Amino acid sequence: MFAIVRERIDLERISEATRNASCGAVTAFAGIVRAQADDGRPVIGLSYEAYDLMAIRTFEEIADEARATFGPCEISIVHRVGDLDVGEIAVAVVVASAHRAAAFDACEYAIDAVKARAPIWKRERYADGEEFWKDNACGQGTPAP
Amino acid sequence: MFAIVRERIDLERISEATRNASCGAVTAFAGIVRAQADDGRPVIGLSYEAYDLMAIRTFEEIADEARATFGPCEISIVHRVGDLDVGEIAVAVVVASAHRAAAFDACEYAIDAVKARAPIWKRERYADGEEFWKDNACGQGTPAP
Amino acid sequence: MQIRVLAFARVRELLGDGELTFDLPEGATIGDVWQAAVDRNGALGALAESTRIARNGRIVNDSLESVREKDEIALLPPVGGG
Amino acid sequence: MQIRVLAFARVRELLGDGELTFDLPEGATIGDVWQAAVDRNGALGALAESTRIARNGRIVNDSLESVREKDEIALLPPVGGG
Repeated sequence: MFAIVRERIDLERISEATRNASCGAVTAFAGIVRAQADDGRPVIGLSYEAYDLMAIRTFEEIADEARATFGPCEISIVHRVGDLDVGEIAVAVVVASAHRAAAFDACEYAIDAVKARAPIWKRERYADGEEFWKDNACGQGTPAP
Repeated sequence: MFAIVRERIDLERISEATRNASCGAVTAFAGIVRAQADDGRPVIGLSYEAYDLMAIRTFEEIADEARATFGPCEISIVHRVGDLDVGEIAVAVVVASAHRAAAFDACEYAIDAVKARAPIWKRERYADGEEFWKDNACGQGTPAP
Repeated sequence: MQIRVLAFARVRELLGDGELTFDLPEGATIGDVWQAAVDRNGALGALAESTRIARNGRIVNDSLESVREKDEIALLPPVGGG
Repeated sequence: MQIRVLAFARVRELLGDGELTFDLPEGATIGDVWQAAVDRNGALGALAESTRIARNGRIVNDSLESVREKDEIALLPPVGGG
């Protein structure tokens, strides 16, 4: 399952949609909205937007890379967009595999790659009313002009 | 949350019970009943039993070790007992932490340790009606007599 | 020709809309699309180094690549998913 | 004295019950508990190397450690959680 969603993310539902009878191990990562920015500033929420079509294609590419590197597994990547409150899940990566070492490695690879290059943007909303775009990375490729 | 349960395990509920507003990263492992034994023999289900009091104490020790090694985090370990069908979750480990690298490491440490030494036993039930106790390890300590 | 341009995050804010149509001459390039965007708001110029451009959902690394009518061009500032 | 003994998995099957009471003399040791179990079913002898014994939920590594009335002794074959 590769999706950009506006609704609440449920890890159990994604896990059920990902695993099958040959999978003994499921690993999951969930990125949660924290109450503090990296510099300690109080955060009241995050707002995400995505380039849906390209984000989903990027999720599929990342899953292919993970399988090529760590072996066969089922992978789901779901990112939520819109306004999120503190404590809510912004992104979930679920990997189902026959054995657990590969499932952990593939899950960590996938979330690192999602953060580094999926076309998704995050605005931090602070308790004092200010808001800023918060970047992870410049994505893949070379500059525009 | 450290528990031995007889009911269905729900990853999302354990995740919600584990994380708090300072946790940006949740990692989870779920061990699932596979349709095949390691030797390929068709399995119809597993039956687990536990020494509850000692299993929960062992979960607490494992969580303490993970925190001592990988830094502060919230950890839940829940194992189900009784008769499980193929595809059901037998064990869940959920780690909530400020950042993700430690959450992955602590989760993998904890599930490895649970399998190696928690006083829990598993009986594989095969399609042909046979059943066998399936061991991971001799647990900690030295032989009995 | 009419080129559909999607803008996200701070690029969207600077252009005033997430979905625009640029009127460009036949043979226009990815670089021309960017220049047309900067012409709409010069403040975009400061984002040139950090912005990536995708054509039909794929990153373009060569600003001399030409665009065609019906292409969907996306202007992508630094990402922040997760 | 009466010692409460818990048995799990294949040890439970060999002893016929998961919860037993052994009548042992004062000063009996962990090793004596194991011997009393083997006396109930000699087939347990083959499991001596792989079985661990816990006293009140903690593994005992010294078979000469003594047990007391009200102790809960557990006989633990190789584990298989997860």
